[in-house]
Amino acid sequence: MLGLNKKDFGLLLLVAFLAVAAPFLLNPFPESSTLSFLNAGYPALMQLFAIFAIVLIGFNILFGLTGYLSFGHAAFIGIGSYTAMWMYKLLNFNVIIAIPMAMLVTGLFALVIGWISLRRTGIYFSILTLAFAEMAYRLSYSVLTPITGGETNLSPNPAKDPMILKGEDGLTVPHLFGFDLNAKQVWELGNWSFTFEAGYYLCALFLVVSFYISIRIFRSPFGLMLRAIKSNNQRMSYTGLNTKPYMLAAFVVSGVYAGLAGGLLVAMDAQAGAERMFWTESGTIVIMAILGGVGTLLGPILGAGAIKYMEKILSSISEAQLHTWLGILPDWLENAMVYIMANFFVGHAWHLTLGLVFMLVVIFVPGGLVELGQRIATKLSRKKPDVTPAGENNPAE
Amino acid sequence: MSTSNFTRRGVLKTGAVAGAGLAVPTYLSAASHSGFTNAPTGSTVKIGFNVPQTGPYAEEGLDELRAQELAVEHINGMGDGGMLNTFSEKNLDGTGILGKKVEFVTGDTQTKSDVARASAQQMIEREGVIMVNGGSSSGVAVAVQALCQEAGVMFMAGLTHSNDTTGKDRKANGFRHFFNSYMSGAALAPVLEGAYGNGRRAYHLTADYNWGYTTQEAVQTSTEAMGWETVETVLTPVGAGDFNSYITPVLNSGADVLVLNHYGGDMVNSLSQAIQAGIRDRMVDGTQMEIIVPLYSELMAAGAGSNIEGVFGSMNWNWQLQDAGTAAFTKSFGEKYGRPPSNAAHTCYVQTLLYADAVTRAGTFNPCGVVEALEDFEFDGMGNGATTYRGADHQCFKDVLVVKGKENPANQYDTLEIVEVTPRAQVEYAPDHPSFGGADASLGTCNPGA
Amino acid sequence: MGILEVKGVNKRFGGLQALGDVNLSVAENTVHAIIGPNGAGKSTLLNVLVGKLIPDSGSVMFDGQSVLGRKPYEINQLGISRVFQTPEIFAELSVFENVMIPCFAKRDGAFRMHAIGDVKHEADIHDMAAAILEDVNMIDKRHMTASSLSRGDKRRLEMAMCLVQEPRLLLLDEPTAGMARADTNNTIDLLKEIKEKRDITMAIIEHDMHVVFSLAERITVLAQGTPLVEETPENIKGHPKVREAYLGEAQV
Amino acid sequence: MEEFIQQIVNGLDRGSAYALIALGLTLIFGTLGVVNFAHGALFMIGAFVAILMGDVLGDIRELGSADDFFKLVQVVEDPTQTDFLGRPLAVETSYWVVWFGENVGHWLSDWSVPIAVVVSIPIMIFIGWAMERGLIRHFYHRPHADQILVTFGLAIVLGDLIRAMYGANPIQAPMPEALSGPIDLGIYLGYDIGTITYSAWRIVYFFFSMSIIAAVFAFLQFTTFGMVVRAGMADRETVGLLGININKYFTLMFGLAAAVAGVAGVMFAPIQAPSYNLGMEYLVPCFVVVVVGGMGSLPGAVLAGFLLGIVQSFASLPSWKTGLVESLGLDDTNLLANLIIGVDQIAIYLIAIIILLTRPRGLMGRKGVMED
Repeated sequence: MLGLNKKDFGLLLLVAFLAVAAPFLLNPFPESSTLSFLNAGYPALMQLFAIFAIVLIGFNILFGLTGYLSFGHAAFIGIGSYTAMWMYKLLNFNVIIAIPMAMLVTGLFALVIGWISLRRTGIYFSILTLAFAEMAYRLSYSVLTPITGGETNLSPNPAKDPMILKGEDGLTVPHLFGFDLNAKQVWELGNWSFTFEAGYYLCALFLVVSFYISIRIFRSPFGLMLRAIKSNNQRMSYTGLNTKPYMLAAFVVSGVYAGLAGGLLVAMDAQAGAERMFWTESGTIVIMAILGGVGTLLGPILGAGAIKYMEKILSSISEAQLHTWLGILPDWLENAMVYIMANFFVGHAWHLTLGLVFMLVVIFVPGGLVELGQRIATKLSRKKPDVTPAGENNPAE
Repeated sequence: MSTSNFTRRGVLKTGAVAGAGLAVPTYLSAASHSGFTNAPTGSTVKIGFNVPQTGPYAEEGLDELRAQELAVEHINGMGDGGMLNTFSEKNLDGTGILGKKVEFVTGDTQTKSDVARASAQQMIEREGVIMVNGGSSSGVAVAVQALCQEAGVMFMAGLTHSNDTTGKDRKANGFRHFFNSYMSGAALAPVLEGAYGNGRRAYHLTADYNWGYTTQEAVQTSTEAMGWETVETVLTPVGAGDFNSYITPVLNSGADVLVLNHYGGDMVNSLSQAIQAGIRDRMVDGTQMEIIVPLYSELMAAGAGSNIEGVFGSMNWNWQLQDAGTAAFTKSFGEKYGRPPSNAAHTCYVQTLLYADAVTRAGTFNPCGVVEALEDFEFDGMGNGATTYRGADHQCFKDVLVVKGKENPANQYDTLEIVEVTPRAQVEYAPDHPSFGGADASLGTCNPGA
Repeated sequence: MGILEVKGVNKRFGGLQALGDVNLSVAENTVHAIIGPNGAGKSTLLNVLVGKLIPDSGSVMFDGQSVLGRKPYEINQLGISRVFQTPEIFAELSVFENVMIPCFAKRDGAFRMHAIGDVKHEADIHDMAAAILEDVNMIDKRHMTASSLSRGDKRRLEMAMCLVQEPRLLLLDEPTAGMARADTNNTIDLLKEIKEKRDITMAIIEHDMHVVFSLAERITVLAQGTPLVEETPENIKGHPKVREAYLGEAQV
Repeated sequence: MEEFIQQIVNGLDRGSAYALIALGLTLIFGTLGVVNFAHGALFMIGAFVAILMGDVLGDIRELGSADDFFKLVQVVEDPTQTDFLGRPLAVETSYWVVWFGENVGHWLSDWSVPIAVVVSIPIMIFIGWAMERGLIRHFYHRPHADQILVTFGLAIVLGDLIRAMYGANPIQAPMPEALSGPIDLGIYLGYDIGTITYSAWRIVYFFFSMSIIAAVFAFLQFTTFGMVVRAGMADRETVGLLGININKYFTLMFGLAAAVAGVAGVMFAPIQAPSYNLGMEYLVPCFVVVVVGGMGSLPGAVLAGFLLGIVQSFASLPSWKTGLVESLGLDDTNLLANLIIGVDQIAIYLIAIIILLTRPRGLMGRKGVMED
């Protein structure tokens, strides 16, 4: 199917299903229940899930396949965002222009940065990418303020922007051929309410296509070459293969994925800021990759989802909610628990939880959530303990 | 463990109320009935407090949060009522807003525009808030204000001091109670002239981002107008930590005043390092070299310790003011949290009450109605004397405080002393002032959403 | 005129003359061994041949083309493959994938962007890879991960990876170093078999005289960076200069 | 010329902080082969030991926030004074003053930072020991990427633990009164009085760093322990083959590196008010320093620390930048002019890129280390 084998096609279907049904799947708790707080099925968060999944899928092509750890990947998200924003300002708000241009311009930046950074390997490569990203961040925040909007972000100003392709509709919100991406449809089903947003489904579509392309790359001769570079760079050279262009291609491809994500961020919310290029954002991308499972197909999507969920949901749990949940405990215990949770683990202290979870994953399940899932699956089906891993290690014959 | 402000019973009650509120469909379906985003239909109304809870401004954000919780309590008729007792309008009677109990949700901006917008969006989409309040930086304020404008909810800005918030980036749905860079410059200049004369030579170190630029411009313009000379202006990276390499060139530059257009952690570090480098021990042509910090934050001033002694700066409000409103708020806040409120807390508290009052006067939660009620609204009793919310740019006009680091503090909160309350007339400007976007700046039209 | 012509190659490392005026000619379709005591410059010479080191002077011609200044992958593309002292294979990949990579290199050259087609649909590559694995008797192990192979099998796999490219010159860097006698003999048999089946030139750098005399048709003896003798195996045995070189070493 | 000397001093001073952190990072990397992203957090913890000692020894934050984590104070209500709510003021007096009198008490609080240096050494060695035993030990044979990630996680956790205790605001530590002002350096160089002055504490910091660096090098050069460690840095397997259990040395080595980072942090606390985020702020520049110096090279780390410190100082000097812009005939709105003026934002990254492209393994790196 679509040039995929059965297993890969199954994975693609799974991702497509998750993407389409996310508004249901992420809203398991009825609105009136005290756990409704854990629901994540609202458009803004689902968009982030999809967009960061795209970043991670791209990052995985670089880091997962070739083992080159780029510590400045967030810069490409920022470049994509600024480009898309400038397309709005200069041409019009149709994302059909903004998103491809974001990918193109980011690809060009990735070509230059990759060409320079790939002259070095290992940690020297990582530091070079980090240096480029930090420069991009710092310049955008201050010196380049006329171009980037600096601290106050780059935002549309319909009254002043040239918008030479404004057209008759003159829309000043991101749209797809006049179709408003913010259009929503709400379903009320008893105690549940599900929101379907056009913008989210645009992201979901890009996610599924991105995932499909990444499967194809994984299974292609190009993917094989990248895995071979990770395995033994020296042997590659002595086998008559020029690793540089392969690496550069991988770097540019993953940069373009990030550019796409940057463009989508601006398509969802017409605003571009320098903070999305800060080095901790690049660090978060690495964390997501590890948490999900490096070099696996599904890992990046899981990792991106898990971290974004923690960032949004864990951080907004308040003391009041904790009291409601822990209400069945004796008062003293309840208060003690709430104190500990609120000061160390949830709400404004959620970073600590993130750090701990991340450490535990690196220590105990270096293969991330995918490996965890496999281990559980193995435990559950003891009859056939030889479960083939998610499909990456099986021979390509 | 009785420190917690929640008793279990109380929470169970609000939990149940919350449940009832949430059962109401999300804003779109509601919007189709009433014509504006997140129109409240049950017995409660929800507002969102979007403040930095992590990152460098977390303490300021948490102080804002305390004040906002207090404001909600007072609107709902709990506690001692605070400034409701001194507020010149008497529409709020402790039964919530328009008979609906007020609930709130909180979000973490991390002082990043992106995160702040995402957080505000989450509040609007998922929690169905009708108004967003708070914040601790201009970048965030401008970004969230634009989002609220698009979504069709009200934005009551917290601590944001850049001219742009109500200047070139002003929006119809957004209102700012806090003062701004221009006002700081205008208020400081006469005091500085009185203290240091009019022949001074100033050297500016400016944080390299929008707020820094507008503040430097304001102080430079107003000090030059009274005869000061600007020797040099140098931009410094945000969060540089070590400013010494910027400070040492000041010593031999011939300048005799150092203006630190820094805020927060940068201010603590640059001020302390300037004093360690001997700026204030230095005599330049027989005059003592001085330091000025245009915008003070008392939370950060505490971090700088005794280094702030005698250093001039400006503030929006200070708990040491003697009026009845200030006393009521400080008492109410102090008794609940054991510390005096910061001026960031004050502005968020006042903004919440002003919003509630405007809704009551308008008789509707519809943002357009509320905007109308707030525009050119005149009030008093909120700690700043007679105040006007100007309709043309949604900026509050009121007296500005010029303060100075106290020489011999009596207690740990007694860090600043009020030197002068600069009257409002002195800090006023035209809505189309060039520093505020000129004639191009426009509020647009109010957006009720859906 | 040999397929590989080394003329007047010099290489210094600081004060050490690693190669001094090396001349070497390897005739097509022969097995040519390069022997010599430790530090004789064998490895340096090899590294010059594959482009890893650039000599200070002299020329290295392969089939009429200079290899100097070319990158290792370019030299490989000219038709020189190299087997390492410890097998250099793609440890994390399967045996079959290991041999497919040189197949791609042979078919598509040093770089070709092939990002969408599935590896599994490359029928010609599969045939090539399967054929070579048959040849080296490893077809049954094609699904195994390369790192899990025995040392001997790793050596076989590396040979297969080189042979599938049908190189005109195969450089072997101590292919039996550290092997047990049985493995060594297997390797000798494998190399003999390869030689019988194909037109191939081999240059072997080797310590083990057993291997050298089992395989080589010509032998060059290096000492202190300079070739002493180039002769047939029969004539090398008991050659006074060789003795001197080796005994001299023994006495030191 | 005065400006030049002043910025050189500035660069050496800033560089000494970089060098100290980078030295510890390299010690750990060189001996243990572990890339420790939590090293910045150790620096930060050191700085908070200074804050803690300030609290313990007296009135460091008489003006401070209400979040003092640990105070040794006697609280007496003074009815003659009032607090901000008009209640009798609770006057806090350090127990050191109560027990030993005003003079001793004041001296202790005045010199709390130097005292904290001494106190921090056992504390930091203990923390280093615990980190090595509890976590790092299990990562010796894991890939470098895993080490980076787990220590990055640890850095987040340590930072947030400090935040939970001390809040997010920066807190200034006091420097001894005697050292709090400037020193006139110019008169020693023949300049007029007041031409070149420099913060006394920073000069102390510079000499302190130099002696720590010298001590570490001497320790490695002249002790048996140091010899084994150096041998281990050069070739770990051989040392293992010699029958020396290098692992035994590792824990101590980690403790030592932690102590170096810790004292660097303690002494830095009066210069830059520490917040929980201090470690993360210094992590990136210090990693750049280590890599520019060459992974695993101690002299490289120190050299690169000073080099980048000086580069940063000169990049922040306005005179040559405005001069350059003027001589190029650019006006203020020109992008290039703005880039030149703003070069201090990116100077160390720019230099890092240039060095890494011209010297593949940094200034003094060895081949094959962290290259795959």
